Amino acid sequence: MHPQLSPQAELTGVHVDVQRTAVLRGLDLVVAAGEVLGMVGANGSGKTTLLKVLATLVTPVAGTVRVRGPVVLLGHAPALCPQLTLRENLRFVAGLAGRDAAVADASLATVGLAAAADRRADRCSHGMRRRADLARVFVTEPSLLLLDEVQTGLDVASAGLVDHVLEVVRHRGGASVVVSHDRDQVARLTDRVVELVAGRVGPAVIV
Amino acid sequence: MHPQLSPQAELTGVHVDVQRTAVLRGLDLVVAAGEVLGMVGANGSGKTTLLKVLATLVTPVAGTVRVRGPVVLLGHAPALCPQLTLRENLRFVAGLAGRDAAVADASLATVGLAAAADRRADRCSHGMRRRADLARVFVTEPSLLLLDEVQTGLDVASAGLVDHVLEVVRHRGGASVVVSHDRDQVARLTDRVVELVAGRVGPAVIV
Amino acid sequence: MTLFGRRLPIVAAVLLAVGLAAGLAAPPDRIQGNLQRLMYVHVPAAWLAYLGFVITFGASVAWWWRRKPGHDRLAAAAAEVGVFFTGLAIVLGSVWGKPVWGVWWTWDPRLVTTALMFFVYLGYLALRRATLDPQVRARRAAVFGVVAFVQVPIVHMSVLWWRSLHQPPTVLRPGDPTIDHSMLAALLMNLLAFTVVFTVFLRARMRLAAAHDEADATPGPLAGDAVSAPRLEGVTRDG
Amino acid sequence: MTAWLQLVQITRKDLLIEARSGEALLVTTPFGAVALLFVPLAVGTDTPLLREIGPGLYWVVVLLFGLLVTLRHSAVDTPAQIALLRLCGVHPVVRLAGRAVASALLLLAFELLLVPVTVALYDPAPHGWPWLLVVLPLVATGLGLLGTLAGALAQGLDGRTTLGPVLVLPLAVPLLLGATQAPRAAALGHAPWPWLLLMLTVDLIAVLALLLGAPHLEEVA
Amino acid sequence: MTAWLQLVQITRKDLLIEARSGEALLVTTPFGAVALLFVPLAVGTDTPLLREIGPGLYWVVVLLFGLLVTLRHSAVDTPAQIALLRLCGVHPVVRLAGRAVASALLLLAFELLLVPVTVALYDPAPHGWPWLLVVLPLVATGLGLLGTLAGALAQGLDGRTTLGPVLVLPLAVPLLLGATQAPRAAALGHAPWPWLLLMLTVDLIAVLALLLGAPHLEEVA
Ligand code: HEM
Ligand SMILES: Nc1ncnc2c1ncn2[C@@H]1O[C@H](COP(=O)(O)OP(=O)(O)OP(=O)(O)O)[C@@H](O)[C@H]1O
Ligand SMILES: Nc1ncnc2c1ncn2[C@@H]1O[C@H](COP(=O)(O)OP(=O)(O)OP(=O)(O)O)[C@@H](O)[C@H]1O
Ligand SMILES: [Mg+2]
Ligand SMILES: [Mg+2]
Repeated sequence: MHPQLSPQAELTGVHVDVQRTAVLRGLDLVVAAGEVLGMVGANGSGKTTLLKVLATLVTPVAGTVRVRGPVVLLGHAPALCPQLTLRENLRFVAGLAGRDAAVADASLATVGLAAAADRRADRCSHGMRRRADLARVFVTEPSLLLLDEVQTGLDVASAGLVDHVLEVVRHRGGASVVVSHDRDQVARLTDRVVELVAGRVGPAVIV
Repeated sequence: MHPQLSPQAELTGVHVDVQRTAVLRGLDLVVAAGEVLGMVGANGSGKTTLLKVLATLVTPVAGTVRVRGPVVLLGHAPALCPQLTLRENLRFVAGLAGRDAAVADASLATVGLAAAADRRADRCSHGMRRRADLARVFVTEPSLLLLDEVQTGLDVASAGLVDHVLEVVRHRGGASVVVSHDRDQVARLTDRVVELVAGRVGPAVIV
Repeated sequence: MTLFGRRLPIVAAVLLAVGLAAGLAAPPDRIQGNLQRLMYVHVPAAWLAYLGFVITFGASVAWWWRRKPGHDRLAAAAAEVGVFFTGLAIVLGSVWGKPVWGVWWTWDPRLVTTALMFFVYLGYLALRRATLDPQVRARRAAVFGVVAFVQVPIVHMSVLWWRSLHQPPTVLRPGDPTIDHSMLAALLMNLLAFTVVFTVFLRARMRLAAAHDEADATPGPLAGDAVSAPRLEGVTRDG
Repeated sequence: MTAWLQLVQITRKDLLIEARSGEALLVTTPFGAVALLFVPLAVGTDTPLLREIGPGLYWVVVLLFGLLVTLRHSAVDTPAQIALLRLCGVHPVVRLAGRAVASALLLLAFELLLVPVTVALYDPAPHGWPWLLVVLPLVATGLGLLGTLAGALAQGLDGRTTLGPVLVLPLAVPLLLGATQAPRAAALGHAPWPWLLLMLTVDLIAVLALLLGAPHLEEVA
Repeated sequence: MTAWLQLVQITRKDLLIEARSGEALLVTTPFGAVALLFVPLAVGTDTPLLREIGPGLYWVVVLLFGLLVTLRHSAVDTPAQIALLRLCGVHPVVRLAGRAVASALLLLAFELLLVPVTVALYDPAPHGWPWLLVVLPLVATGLGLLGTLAGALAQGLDGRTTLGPVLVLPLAVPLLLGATQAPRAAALGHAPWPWLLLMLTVDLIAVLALLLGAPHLEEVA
């Protein structure tokens, strides 16, 4: 099969338990290459858990998971080391990915934090931490990007950042999954929106 | 002066430093009794810090602060004890406020978490924790309510919760301050919107 | 099927009675006299503790290899029974030590290493108890079940590595056992009886664990179903 | 009146968390027991020597691990939780006092659990043991208070100095001296009052430090 | 090759955090020093007795507080950070090995800082001290590895800081025995090789456990 045509991620009959509680039940999902998929669902319906399954961080108790990486997951809580500065945090990520320190600095400039790069992460405001987390996308260049309500906390000036990030991934042929409770925004950002209901993916949603 | 007419909170010439960094500079603000004040501002402009000043959690280096309580602050991070269940968390708050355990249970039912009341807070989803935090408003009955981007994480069904909470406070003659980056929503929820620029409150914003 | 099974407990009881009778019938020790009869319970208890931990080790390795939940259950049950028999060996040893050595406890390497082995496997059980998720629990327990096993040869060899007070190997050693043959027969009889008791305990624990797992496997309610729409009432909402 | 009820609430919450995590008793106690088991392995297994140093080692273990009990993870409030308490009208003194009471209770349980371990392992001379009934609570109270103070210092001064907890340790020295000397004095037929008085003084100083210091340590920023 | 670079990155990050928070060296070291100071206060200041038990107590303190160094707060990754490492293609073995190297280095510093304290307080007999040059790194390595393993085993559990030590402390006993007996044997004119071999064996077993166990311990849920 041509690589462009094989799906970026494919879940079949996935059952997931978290700490012995049933969260996902017989979930099927295909994320096509190059697509931006929106995902909505009630609180506690398992959206975050589903993203973790897509990132192969959680192993289902049943079902199959096939994902083509590299994957970047931006979760509810930014993955920053509080004692390190923003620059140190991103240089660490760059180092792990085998990339240059300059890439890390450039990514901070892209998200508008060049002047705050030497501030410790625990001395940054909520939105600044969110932005620094988003900067990881420019450092690791994922082909599957998973965003868990990352547009929250971004101010008006940086709201376009999410569009930009999605564009960057799409430009390189990668796919993205965007979880959000803001249905209008999801509809605007994505090609297709699905809803998570009763532990499985429901029919496509028309907003 | 008639109590209804004296402002709920009044800040004059407030200068605030956080860890020796200047955050607020000569800020003046009056929150009138019964009013719902919206507040917007760029990331890192000091909105969260300002709410802490209003809650008298942060002492300014200069300027005067006058606030009539009781105050409830719902911040970026819910104030839940992770090892305790949601019910235990709210009963603890009720106990401190000298109120009945039944009030705590009722508040959880109001936010739609009656069935999840015996789940530990660290086993709840992001939005569930947000809701449980909001339930505190029904337990402590504040006359000044400070909301720091609390509508983020709430699903479509519970989006009305913030309106409701503001209504409850207003109904008892209290005032509220709502911080958010979603200008449309702020405009809808509040009587008046101000913007925080350069460490002080700018002119009223028309959205 | 009952927890203990029907026939095996009866067999165990009969064997225990025969074993004790054999222990009482065997000749008294030349030096220790009748006190020495404690050997017939102390030694099998210690050996079965070893057996328990050997099974835990083997089942943990098997779990790494095959990932069958049954292996995890076996490892857990064997560790529990092993801890029980370790405790028994320590208590019986102390009871024996008081008249023979004059103290309940001494700083003999075998005693200390046995106590540490007890702690290690208590830690194993604590780790299992603290972990809720069955998959995570099985993984971590399997890793620790293998690591912890280092302690068993240390206990066994301790008497050889450090010359000490405690009896050196008299039976479990290369060559002819340095023990009177009628004593040996009584010891073996008791060993058999204790082994059957061990099996009864192990099987009961396994069945209990399997029943628990089955109860967990029955589909519970979805976690998400606990969340409902807010009930916004009580305040008049007149925009 | 309200303050008392709040104090009870806070203590109860701390004990509930402990019951759920078992951090102090289920886990620190075996750690302490293993520490007692380790010393003879390291210093040699000469029985008279051990009998002599047994009670002293017991107190050293109680002091050091006791401080760990009071500084346990679950006894650290997040800024959000401190803010909640303050806005619920809980005075900083009440917050820290509630914590100190919970810690003291846990410490007393910790001490009692380690007594049989020490007796079994070291077989110390049993003279003067009834005085333990007074000494144990005095040490538990003092350590509970000092540990709470240390934790508050570490949190309040975060980023500025990490030496907060270490500054409190020297205050525990008189407790250690009193605890070891009081039963010894009683065994020798002397009155142990001066030692008990010393410990009581430390406890009172700790109470005073909490009362005066707490309002200054509260910092939420 | 990439794995080595990643390991270096992780170790460097851990040491950077330590340099910033000073948790291991600025806080735990004084705690250990105070522990050494407490013992003479508790067991009496009989000089020959102290001289005898000095080296043993040094090693007990190194072991107990050393485990706390390896389990320091700042060495706990949040689930988000573990996820980040995993998605950056860092193998669990590399992650834990990086941490173990950082811990071993910190432990070596910790040991070295406590040596002068012990000498000053206990004035131990100086025989066989050159062997310390071998013994100190062996203990630091073993403890660093065992502590890392403990941290991984107890990751995310309620009582993690205290459950960890209980799991691995008994396994560290051969290290304690080797550390105390090797210089003693050398002082008596025996060859200390068997003891060094014992410690080396523990270190190798710990390495093996980490290599084999790490892939099974990774869990982010
Ligand atoms: C608390 C005290 C004691 C403990 C923890 C203890 C522990 C053990 C253990 C673990 C074994 C199994 C050794 C092996 O085969 O590897 C054992 C065996 C044995 N113990 Fe004890 N023991 C204690 C007291 C005593 C006393 C007081 C005596 C008799 C004076 C005694 C006599 C024996 C004998 C004869 C064996 C069988 C040795 C062999 O044939 O290998 N033990 N004990
Ligand atoms: N550690 C845990 N232990 C037990 N249950 C958990 C745990 N984490 C999550 N859950 C449960 O799993 C369900 C799904 O959680 P998840 O975080 O995936 O929801 P979500 O769809 O992301 O919700 P939200 O919109 O609130 O973020 C919830 O009902 C939650 O209670
Ligand atoms: N603990 C701290 N130490 C030093 N500086 C801090 C600390 N906390 C916040 N700051 C700084 O204070 C400024 C204001 O932060 P604040 O959290 O009030 O911003 P905000 O307006 O709420 O931003 P956001 O929209 O991102 O939530 C930021 O520039 C931040 O870097
Ligand atoms: Mg979520
Ligand atoms: Mg903010």
